[in-house]
Amino acid sequence: MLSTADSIYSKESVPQTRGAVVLTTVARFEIKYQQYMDETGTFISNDVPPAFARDIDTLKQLYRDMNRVRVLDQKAYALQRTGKMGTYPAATGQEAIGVGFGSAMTKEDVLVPYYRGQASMIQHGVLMEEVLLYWGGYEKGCDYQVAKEDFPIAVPIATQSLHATGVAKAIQMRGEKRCVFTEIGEGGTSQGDFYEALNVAGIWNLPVVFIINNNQWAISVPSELQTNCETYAQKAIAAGIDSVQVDGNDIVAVKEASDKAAEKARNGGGPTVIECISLRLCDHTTADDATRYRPEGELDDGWTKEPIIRMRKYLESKSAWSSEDETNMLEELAAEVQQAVDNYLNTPVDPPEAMFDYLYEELPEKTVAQRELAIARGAK
Amino acid sequence: MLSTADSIYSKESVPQTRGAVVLTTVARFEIKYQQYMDETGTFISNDVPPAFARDIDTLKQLYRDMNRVRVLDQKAYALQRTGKMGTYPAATGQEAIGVGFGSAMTKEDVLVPYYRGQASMIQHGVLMEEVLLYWGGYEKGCDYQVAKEDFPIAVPIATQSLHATGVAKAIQMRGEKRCVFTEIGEGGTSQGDFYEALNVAGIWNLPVVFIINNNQWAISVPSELQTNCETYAQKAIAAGIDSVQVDGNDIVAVKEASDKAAEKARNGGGPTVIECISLRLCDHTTADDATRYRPEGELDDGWTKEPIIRMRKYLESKSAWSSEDETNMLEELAAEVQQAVDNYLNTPVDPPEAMFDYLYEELPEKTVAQRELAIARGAK
Amino acid sequence: MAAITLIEAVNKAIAYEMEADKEVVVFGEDVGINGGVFRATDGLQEKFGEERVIDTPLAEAMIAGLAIGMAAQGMKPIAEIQFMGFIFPAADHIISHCARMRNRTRGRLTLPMVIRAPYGGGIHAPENHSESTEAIFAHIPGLKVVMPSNPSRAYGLMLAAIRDPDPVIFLEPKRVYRIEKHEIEDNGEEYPLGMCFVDREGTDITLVSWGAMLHETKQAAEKLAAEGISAEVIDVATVSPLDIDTILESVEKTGRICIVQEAPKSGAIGSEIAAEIAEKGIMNLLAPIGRVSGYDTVIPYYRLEKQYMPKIEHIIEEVKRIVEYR
Amino acid sequence: MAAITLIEAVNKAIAYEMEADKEVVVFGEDVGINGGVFRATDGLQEKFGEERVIDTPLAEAMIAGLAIGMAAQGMKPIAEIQFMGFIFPAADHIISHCARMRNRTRGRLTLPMVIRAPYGGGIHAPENHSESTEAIFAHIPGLKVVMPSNPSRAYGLMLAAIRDPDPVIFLEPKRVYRIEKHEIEDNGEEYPLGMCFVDREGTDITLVSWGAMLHETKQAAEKLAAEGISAEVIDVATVSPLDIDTILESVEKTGRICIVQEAPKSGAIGSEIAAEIAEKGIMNLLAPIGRVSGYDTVIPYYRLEKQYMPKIEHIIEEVKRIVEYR
Ligand SMILES: Cc1ncc(C[n+]2csc(CCOP(=O)(O)OP(=O)(O)O)c2C)c(N)n1
Ligand SMILES: Cc1ncc(C[n+]2csc(CCOP(=O)(O)OP(=O)(O)O)c2C)c(N)n1
Ligand SMILES: [Mg+2]
Ligand SMILES: [Mg+2]
Repeated sequence: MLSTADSIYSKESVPQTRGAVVLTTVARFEIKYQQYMDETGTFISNDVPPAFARDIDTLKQLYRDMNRVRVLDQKAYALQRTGKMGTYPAATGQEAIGVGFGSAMTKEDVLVPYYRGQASMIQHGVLMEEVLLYWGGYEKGCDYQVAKEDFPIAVPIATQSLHATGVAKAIQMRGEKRCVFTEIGEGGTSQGDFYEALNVAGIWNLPVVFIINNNQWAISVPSELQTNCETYAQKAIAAGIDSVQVDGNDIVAVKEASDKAAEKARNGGGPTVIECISLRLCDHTTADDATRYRPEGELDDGWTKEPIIRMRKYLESKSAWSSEDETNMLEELAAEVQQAVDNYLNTPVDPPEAMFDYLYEELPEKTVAQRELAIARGAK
Repeated sequence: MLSTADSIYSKESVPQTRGAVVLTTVARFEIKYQQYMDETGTFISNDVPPAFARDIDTLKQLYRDMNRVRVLDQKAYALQRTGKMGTYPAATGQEAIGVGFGSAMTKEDVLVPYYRGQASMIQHGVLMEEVLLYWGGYEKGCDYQVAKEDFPIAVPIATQSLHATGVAKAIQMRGEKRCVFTEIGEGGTSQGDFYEALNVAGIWNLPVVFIINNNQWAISVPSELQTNCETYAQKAIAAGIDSVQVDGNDIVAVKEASDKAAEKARNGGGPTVIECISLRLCDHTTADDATRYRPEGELDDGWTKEPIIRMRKYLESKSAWSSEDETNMLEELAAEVQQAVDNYLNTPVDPPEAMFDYLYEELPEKTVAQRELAIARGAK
Repeated sequence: MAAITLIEAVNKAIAYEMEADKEVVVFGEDVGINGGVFRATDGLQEKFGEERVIDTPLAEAMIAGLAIGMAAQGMKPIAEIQFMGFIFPAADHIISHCARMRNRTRGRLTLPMVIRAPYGGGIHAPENHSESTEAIFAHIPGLKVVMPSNPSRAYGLMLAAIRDPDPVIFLEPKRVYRIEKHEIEDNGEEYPLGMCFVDREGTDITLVSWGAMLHETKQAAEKLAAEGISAEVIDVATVSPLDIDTILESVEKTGRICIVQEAPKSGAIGSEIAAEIAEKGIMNLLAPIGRVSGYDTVIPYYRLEKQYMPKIEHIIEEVKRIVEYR
Repeated sequence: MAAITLIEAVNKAIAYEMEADKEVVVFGEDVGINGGVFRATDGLQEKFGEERVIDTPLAEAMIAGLAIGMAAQGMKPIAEIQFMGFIFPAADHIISHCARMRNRTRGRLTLPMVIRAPYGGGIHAPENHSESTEAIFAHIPGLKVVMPSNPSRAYGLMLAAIRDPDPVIFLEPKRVYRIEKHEIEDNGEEYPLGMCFVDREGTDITLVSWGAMLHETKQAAEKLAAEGISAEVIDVATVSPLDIDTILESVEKTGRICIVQEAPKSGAIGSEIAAEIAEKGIMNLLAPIGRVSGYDTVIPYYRLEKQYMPKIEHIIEEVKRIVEYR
């Protein structure tokens, strides 16, 4: 079991004297950092990597999955720039986080994503065209065909953390052996909702894993202005729950920590917070211009640490990946994404009455006339 | 400087191996517990107590101040039972907390109290009759004649924590050498507002002291159902700020921790959280019946640990207090409180227009007619 | 068949449905062993266990957020907010999520949940314990806002609220929690949501109210009858979505209307009712639309509370003004 | 004298008052180096320093709570909520504290603060970025809710809001942030709060609107004029407290009224205006009161947004119906 916020509570601790103040230590905590593969694509210790990381096909699959998200993001950006897409938040540089924890989830687990969550969403069965539809202005983008229980994106920041605890409570009450994953940005951890969610997850021992995508920016606000904490993982201490900080650009670390946390949660071991340190290598969204606030050099440095290239280096170092493989994969992914884009672009706009038809199970009498008015107006 | 949530952040820590997982410790914390005088009225260590505690007159004054609150609470209860008072929350058993931190405040410091805050409020200059007026249904109970800058009670739980950070920010911006104290119940710490306040206090290094009155109950909900934390003090770790846990029934510990935290705050050292462990020896309020939920024996045990008797024992052990002193003091306090009660009972009820006269600086045109209507109706 | 109060009716309806439907769970602050500060959930934990009647940590956003997550999983949470004045930390969840989940997922995820809260003044409570802010939630499409006025309706409407496939904000008139008793057969029969109740037929004027204020309104109608003024009394019961048709029909008959509400006057439910009549029924009006209302000010602390609350004589006075209007 | 947009006017007014009054501080998410996501605070941090133009952590309750604390100390905070859809976490502070501090302390502590938020749809924004929920705050006594419609008014009303001794919720019509320019002298002259502006005189009907919808309303009035219908156009500007007298006077003259609003119809500002007329001006009405409004549904994602927003032709259609009413 992954247990990183060790705490020792002992009423009988020996009093310590510090100056004139009598102080007994009653609780101790530490936050640990987890990384396997460094930015050169090398496993950093002589330690045995987790089992999945010893299977080269698994790593190849993860590599492909990360690339898929990046290709999708690029495509969505291009669509937005040509007026065919709404505001879109890319996850460039953070693909290891969503793909990593998404691949730790079973079909039965429930995902309660945040808005920059396309990596985990796709990994857990949300269709790429659904992601495009959502940001492209179609409610039906949230009517997931495969990921039937997953929540739609929560735009109001941090609210999803609480919804995740509710889903986890239902799972717990029903005695099911599954768990909930929910993601949040490091900026989002400043919201009270995040903390309230951690607290209830802790006291009720809920089967939920909180992933913090620490991409070091909340739009223009850097992490250094967000909190005085050295780590975001330590926020879990406030709720008495386990946490760990991982290299969010190392998909092996993200997946390993997530696997363990999920297993723990499914088996009644309660919640875990996993802080994944990464960097947002793109603008906040298509509506943002990060050159207004990003310090010089940050991007250059960031690109040397990002998750995709390091995995490629590793695969190449094992002679498991060639430039032909790369070309083929990118072609295949481009085709996959293009298919999703085509489906998206071919989706007809809903008729005006669609504004009303899912508001309640049954539309109130009073609103029926409005619906008809909308249809009449729309027909003009 | 009081610094109890020590943290060590070191990028170069040596990796530790735990099973197959590579983990580096990146942050360490501990929570300390502070107590000077135990329940028998004995200083528990050979350590020198804080300077103020070596002055018997100071201790006598604190003893008197605690007694004043208890007498007031009893009187308010009696008034309520005879229909002369609204719902009232006594602070029985927790007098050392409010009196302790209240006596650490200067006149210039600002108090942002919680609803069970009469001990600190009175200590900081709010008149007893103002406390009675407030709970007795008079807005003018918040128009403090002496404590001009102090906030009125915040009934919506935990909101006061954020107001305190705002006051602290103003103080900081103006470069003033004063600080803010704000109190909250242990139940209140589950609210997001509490955490948001800690977080901004931490990142902005605000001159504010957060006092947690851990009286172990939130109405009928025991602390064990409130949070999974071993200590409430550790909630400060989530915000990267200092904290300490003290015996909330030991006024020496409460005042010493508060003195240090206040001094630190006034001198630019930033915020502190002080958890004071006590026990609510009364019902939640006059509207509550704690026998519905309180486990047997708890009260008996609690009364052996409460703050007033232990200070009396200490004073008696030093031959500084006689039963005559006790009788005299109680008589004097009864007279003081009775004076406040008389002032309260003699306060005329406001005329109807008082509902309108402080809503805005200038009452909107539209509402002027309503004001007149209220006067006319009231005159009937 | 026992005569029970409004709060007992709430309790009985919840118990009935918990018995009938294993997915129904109750949670909130102090709802367990304490049975709620007003005892609305009294005895439920004993009967259904700590797993289904749950004391939460003290956080309203969390209570609402939990309910959303559980409801999305098909459970039927009944979440208590201890007083309506404490619902605001949950406003974001109620407005941005509860009201929208069905719509945004095109019916994939629905939220069969109830948020209960005692509302209103008149019980000498402390600050922030007397709010009547139903208008805030009534303005939000996707919500239903129900305010029962008596024990039978509390029982029937609560059952309907729990069974409703969409989120219902259920506001209980705490001032009349124990003011009258109704003989209620505990048979699980619901009253329909979204429909007004005509409590008294009349011909001279229509009196419209809901929740606690129905009591003053009905008493005013009685006194008016003694003076020869025949008032029709309508209990709105569901303040959103509004059953305006019943009110319009009544006004068509009486030609005059007076709305009685406890909330501050501006932008309240009464405004919407008046606006609808001004739009659709104005040709039937023989006099201006009257509103007897709380004032546009903060409800005062308890010493002045009586001065704030609309009273029977205010209704009578306003009705006479309207009836005498030429 | 430069021609500037509405958002530039907001920026200029804030800058003017920051220059004039050292107690004025600006804070919120991304208001600093980024100048706000719409650039309302562009250049202010550079000009007034990081101490007075402050990026906060990401938490709206905190932003409102901070403002309350600072204002109680006599500072004049201008707090930004990035979009009106994100104001709800701050609802408790706005409703339970902002609106009440003066009243509950009998004037001892007052809150000269402004909460700014861009509101409304029509810019193809994502979910939760297009809300028009002014009615929620307009229902709360103790608040002032201001919604400017054009650059001059944004400038003058923002100055008044900052200087006002009481809390002001200042909702900016983001759809028209850059749609027109006014020549504005940056002289610190304010416009009064709590007063309607009559934008066009007319005799056949009164059109009442506020914020972004004024633009459609004015264009409708122009087109109607071409067809021989003379519409008086009133910009409410301060939706609470409402200057109903100006509207009543106009209706006295025209005998007909149509209210144009973007918010969902039920329980919106339009309802209150209609109710007031139905109470105090009904004898002057020659026709039912018309409301052209957003529908009682969640504002849709952007593909259907146009179908949701009231349009010029809807106003014209409704006006004709009212004018032709016999
Ligand atoms: C309640 C709320 N406030 C503000 C916003 C506007 N907003 C959208 S993203 C964002 C920054 C989020 O930063 P972070 O949580 O670090 O996530 P990231 O964007 O870096 O993935 C803000 C302020 C929002 N969506 N919801
Ligand atoms: C936002 C809000 N929710 C609920 C309440 C009702 N309430 C009043 S006191 C209380 C319990 C508070 O417990 P705690 O914070 O431990 O303080 P204590 O009463 O023990 O001093 C509750 C739930 C409230 N006042 N405000
Ligand atoms: Mg971020
Ligand atoms: Mg407590």
